[in-house]
Amino acid sequence: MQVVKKIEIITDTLEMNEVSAVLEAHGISGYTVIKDVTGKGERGVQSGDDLTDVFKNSYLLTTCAPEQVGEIVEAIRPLLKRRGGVCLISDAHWVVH
Amino acid sequence: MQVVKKIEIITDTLEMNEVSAVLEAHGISGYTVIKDVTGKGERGVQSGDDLTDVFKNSYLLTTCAPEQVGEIVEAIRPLLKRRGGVCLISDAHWVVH
Amino acid sequence: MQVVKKIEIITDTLEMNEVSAVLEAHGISGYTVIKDVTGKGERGVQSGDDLTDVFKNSYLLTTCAPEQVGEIVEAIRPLLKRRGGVCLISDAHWVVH
Amino acid sequence: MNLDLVLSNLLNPPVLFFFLGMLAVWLRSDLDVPQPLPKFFSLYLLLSIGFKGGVELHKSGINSQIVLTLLGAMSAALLVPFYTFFVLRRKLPVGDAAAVAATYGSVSAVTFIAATSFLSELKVPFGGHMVAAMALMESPAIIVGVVLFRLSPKSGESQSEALNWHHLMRDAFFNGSVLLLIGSLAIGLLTGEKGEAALHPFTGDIFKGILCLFLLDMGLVSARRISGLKKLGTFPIGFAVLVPLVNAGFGILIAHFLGLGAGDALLFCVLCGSASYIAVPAAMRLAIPEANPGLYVTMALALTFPFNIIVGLPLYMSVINSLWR
Amino acid sequence: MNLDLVLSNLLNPPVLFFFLGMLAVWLRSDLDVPQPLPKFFSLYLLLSIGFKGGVELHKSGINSQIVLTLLGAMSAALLVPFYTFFVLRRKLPVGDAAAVAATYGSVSAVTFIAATSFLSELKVPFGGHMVAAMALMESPAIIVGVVLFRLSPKSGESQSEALNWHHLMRDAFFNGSVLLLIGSLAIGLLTGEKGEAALHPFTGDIFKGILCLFLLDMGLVSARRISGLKKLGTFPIGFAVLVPLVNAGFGILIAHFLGLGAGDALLFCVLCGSASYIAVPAAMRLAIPEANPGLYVTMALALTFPFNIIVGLPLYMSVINSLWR
Amino acid sequence: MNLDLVLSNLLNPPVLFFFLGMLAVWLRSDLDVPQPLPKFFSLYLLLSIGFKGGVELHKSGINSQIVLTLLGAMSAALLVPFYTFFVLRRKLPVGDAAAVAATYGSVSAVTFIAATSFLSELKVPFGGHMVAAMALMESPAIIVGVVLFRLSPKSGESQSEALNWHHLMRDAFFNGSVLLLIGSLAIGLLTGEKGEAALHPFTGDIFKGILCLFLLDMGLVSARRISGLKKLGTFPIGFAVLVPLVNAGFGILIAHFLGLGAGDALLFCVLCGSASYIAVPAAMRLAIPEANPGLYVTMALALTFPFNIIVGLPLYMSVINSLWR
Ligand SMILES: Nc1ncnc2c1ncn2[C@@H]1O[C@H](COP(=O)(O)O)[C@@H](O)[C@H]1O
Ligand SMILES: Nc1ncnc2c1ncn2[C@@H]1O[C@H](COP(=O)(O)O)[C@@H](O)[C@H]1O
Ligand SMILES: Nc1ncnc2c1ncn2[C@@H]1O[C@H](COP(=O)(O)O)[C@@H](O)[C@H]1O
Ligand code: NA
Ligand code: NA
Ligand code: NA
Repeated sequence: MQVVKKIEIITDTLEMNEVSAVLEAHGISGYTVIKDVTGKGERGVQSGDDLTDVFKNSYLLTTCAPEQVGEIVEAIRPLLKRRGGVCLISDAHWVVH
Repeated sequence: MQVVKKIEIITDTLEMNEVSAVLEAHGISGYTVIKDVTGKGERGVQSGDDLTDVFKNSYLLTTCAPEQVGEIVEAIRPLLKRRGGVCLISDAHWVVH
Repeated sequence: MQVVKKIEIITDTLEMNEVSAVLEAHGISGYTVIKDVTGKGERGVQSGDDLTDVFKNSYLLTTCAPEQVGEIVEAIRPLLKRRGGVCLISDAHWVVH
Repeated sequence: MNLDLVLSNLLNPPVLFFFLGMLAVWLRSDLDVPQPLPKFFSLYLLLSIGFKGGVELHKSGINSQIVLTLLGAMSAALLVPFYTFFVLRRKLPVGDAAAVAATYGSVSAVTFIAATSFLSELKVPFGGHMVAAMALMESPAIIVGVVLFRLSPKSGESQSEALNWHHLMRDAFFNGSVLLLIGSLAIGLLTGEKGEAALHPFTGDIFKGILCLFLLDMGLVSARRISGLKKLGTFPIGFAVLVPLVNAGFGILIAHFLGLGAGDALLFCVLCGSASYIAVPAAMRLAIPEANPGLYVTMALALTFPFNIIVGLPLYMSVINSLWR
Repeated sequence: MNLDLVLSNLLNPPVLFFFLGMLAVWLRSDLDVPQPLPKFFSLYLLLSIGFKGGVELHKSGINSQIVLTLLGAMSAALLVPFYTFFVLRRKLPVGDAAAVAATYGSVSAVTFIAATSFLSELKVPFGGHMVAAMALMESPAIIVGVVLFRLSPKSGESQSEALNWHHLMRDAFFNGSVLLLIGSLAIGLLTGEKGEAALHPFTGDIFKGILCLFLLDMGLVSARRISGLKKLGTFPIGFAVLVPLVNAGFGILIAHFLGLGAGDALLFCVLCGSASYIAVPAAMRLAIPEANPGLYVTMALALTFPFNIIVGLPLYMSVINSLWR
Repeated sequence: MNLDLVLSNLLNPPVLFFFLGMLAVWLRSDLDVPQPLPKFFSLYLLLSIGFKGGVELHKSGINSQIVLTLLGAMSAALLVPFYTFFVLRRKLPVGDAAAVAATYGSVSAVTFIAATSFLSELKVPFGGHMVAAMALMESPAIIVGVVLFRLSPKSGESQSEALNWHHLMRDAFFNGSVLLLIGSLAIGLLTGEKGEAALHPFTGDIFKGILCLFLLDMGLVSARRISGLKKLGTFPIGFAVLVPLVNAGFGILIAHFLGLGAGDALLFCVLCGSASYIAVPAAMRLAIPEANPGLYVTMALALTFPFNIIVGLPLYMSVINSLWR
């Protein structure tokens, strides 16, 4: 098993395309997205009950090499700064197959 | 990046309102909920295929300061004791923005 | 709180039944599944927008005792090898109730 | 019982789609009706049946016999959970007994709707106020069940916990299905023929089709639950088949005593004989956490519902036919 | 205003279901219309209204007055966000002002559809080109809002960031609801009576029923947002009620000046007086990130929409009736 | 080919909505039909087409020619994957060859349904047994494909793994779409005119409308897949356009040989010429893991399906017209 950093990003569904674009620009080729999760944060409740995607969040899970994590974080931070959201980093082991 | 504790709670969808109320009572102002996840545990299979929310789970993800985690856990435990469910605690880094 | 290993598996929705069967065969009695998540990986984009489950992923979360993790990983690896997907292992604490 | 009735029930498309759903599970097919489609069908069915009932009520107006019928319905909804609780108590822990009692005291909207489509198949008329009767019968059993649970000699901790009456009342009287049913009934009552003219193609013409889709899903869901019966043991299984018969019998007697027409009588008896698996389970899960939903939902969904749909409807109808003539 | 109009609006089933939805929220009921069902209803409604408009246009053909109406509609959609921006600017930060201006410059398809069902209730005819007018009025306000935001003295950083015009144009003119509406209109125009014969049971007969389900959900959604009004303060609340009146007034004048029929006039005035909460919020969220959606969505959804549905329709109609005779 | 046919196909609303869906993707619009709505439409379409076919069969009864047609259909479903496999084998790895062969041996229900709506547009009658033919043609190709894969000289490991025949048979014969189709057919056959009277407003009147919504989504889905064609190279692309033509040609010959009417002939030829993208991909994914779904799904969805809908239908019909007169 290989040591990786696990990155979890939660932000507006409308924002996710930009997030994944940034990740791919930094060579992240694999990620998982859970669309339309609800939540609460500084910008209030995201109930996702209306017809726009304005109040819907999405959750993105990806991994990167430990040495790469700083670069990714710096690339994501401005997006979160502008539109809010959350980014969590943790340690994990990747099952090589 | 700031050190936080990551808290994951999985329990009945019907129960989630109470869980988030408890969290907010303890000053947790941000969390993410994924409604209608399925699963299996001591109380059997939660297939979520019928019309009630009785056999549906929800997944809640939140974070707190390391020193606060004990208090939160004590507040959540009775709920899980009464109705079942799971609470996982792990270490993570929060990307400050 | 009790120390556990957290296991996250992401693979084809069509594959998940086999995955959970393998887990149960190894005495894992509790897990949570999030159906129909989307993603990108070696096998390309899984957009989940068509009528088959062929391009849909599911996410499975479970836990096991630290000493059991090697056995589980070896049981899961061939499935991932054959059909792709991801398995992440990390440390967590289980709130006993 | 009369063979024609059995056939005209079994050859009713909705019932056949119910079989198809069960068959799919037995063949281990991947046929599935994913959420929230079943939710959509049930919203549609509640809205339509409520609205049509309201329009009929608007036409018929309210008379003393209708009031009597509604009172009879409410008293049945109060008595059934009461007596069943003491039957159940002898074999089941108090929480389970109370939850099952509430389940059987309340009603199954889908069984009621299947009965209306059976009646229209037989061209037997029925009154719009029976929909009001159904609406009135959904909630009381929830309250009775919880009160009985609370008053019983303490065994589980949650019995002594403070009960949130406010929540309980809301779950009983304002839960989604009750509110939509009563609201649509009121809207039908208000708009009458004019509203009917506007909505009939939606609430009337395509009704049976949506019912087919919904019963297809019900077939899937209840067949999936049948595997859970093994765990229950003989008492709950026997209860789930016999008590509906007893309650349906009571229902027929009350209906006869109240002098209802044959159509209204069937609906009344189906309301008494059916068990809830939507409003009640959700309320019980919150109010009586130690009760096992694997018990009360499985009994209602895997046994009582199919039994009423397949055997009950023609059986009750033939009894009524013989008594009423 | 004329009581008959008030009643025939309030007794229109879709409006009653809107009330039912609001009531459910006030009673804290768990009644819910889960996604993607509302999305389904809105796809259906846009497809149907667009298609029917196209068929009508196919029958009526295009004449100079229709062209004038469309030009009038577009200019209204350009002027409203322009003047409202400067009103809003005096109290709100530039981002919010621009977003709210765009919201009120654009249109609410559901309000338009409710107006058509109100007219059919009153048996007042209207032209298919009004659907084209609605389609034309959705997008311009988005562009105007963003341009005004960009030209204002810089306050937020994102004002100076390079604007992705390509994205903006796409979000404005090719967003899902605009495209489906225009596409269905074109399909109706192409297939005419033949298409109508094939689709009318779907786009026509069950239309009011689906509208009831959709307005039930709209009632839930807008009542949930009402709690958010407290945070907004008096200015936005006053704006959300008064400006629609003013814009509707403008609309009536333009309609009178263009010599539209009473039905077309009501639709024109409703287009001017309504505020968007589908196309615009999504576009603003991306183009003006510092604008607070809790402001512009809440104003449109919790106040302006119910106001137009409940008070606006009969009020505007009675004004038109008095002016037109 | 006959221009009238081309037009009456292109001006058929469902086909126009298919174009609208494709257009939305090319314009990068956010127009979307979120799951499970497409699933709902396909459940509806399979139920309706199956039920209507059953009712027709109930009326027509079963005669020797119907039996011959069904036998012809089955043999086509067995031969097509067989010969195509050896064509494909020369260019593709064994897994991909087997999966593509199965895909083209099976049928596309939506293409079949579009053909029926094209025929009703042309007022050309067709028999209910053609639905039975479709049901019979879905599964065999799956078995043939897997068997050919297993018998080929080993290249991938999963070829030597033990095959779960039990699972394979279930996926082939009891998968959701096949079961719903056959079940609805049986229900139509059982209930006949009586069932038709009850369900026609649902299965008949609104059918074309739902088909429009479904083809709108199919347009989105298949246009999204077109980008995947680049990766495939010329052979699969050529195959995806030419082989349907060849198979449709075979189909027309068999139909002519069997002496089918023009309507049945078109349906027969569409069944031969179409490729599955629902039942087969799911089965192949499990039975032949090394086959690349990006290949077989993309070929069927991004090329063969639109080709048949847009070019195929009028082309096949004009050939049939010329041969049949
Ligand atoms: N502490 C947290 N833990 C988990 N999710 C969070 C947390 N804070 C915010 N979120 C999620 O991030 C979304 C945007 O956060 P915010 O920008 O603070 O409104 C919220 O709607 C939540 O879904
Ligand atoms: N070990 C586990 N890992 C992940 N999820 C679990 C685990 N055990 C239980 N769950 C989830 O928690 C829900 C309730 O658990 P229980 O109360 O044990 O039935 C289950 O339906 C699962 O979704
Ligand atoms: N690095 C990663 N992080 C998170 N999820 C991943 C990652 N790589 C792949 N996935 C998920 O696993 C699925 C299958 O991966 P693959 O077999 O590589 O195509 C993808 O569709 C993603 O949903
Ligand atoms: Na009952
Ligand atoms: Na406006
Ligand atoms: Na074929």
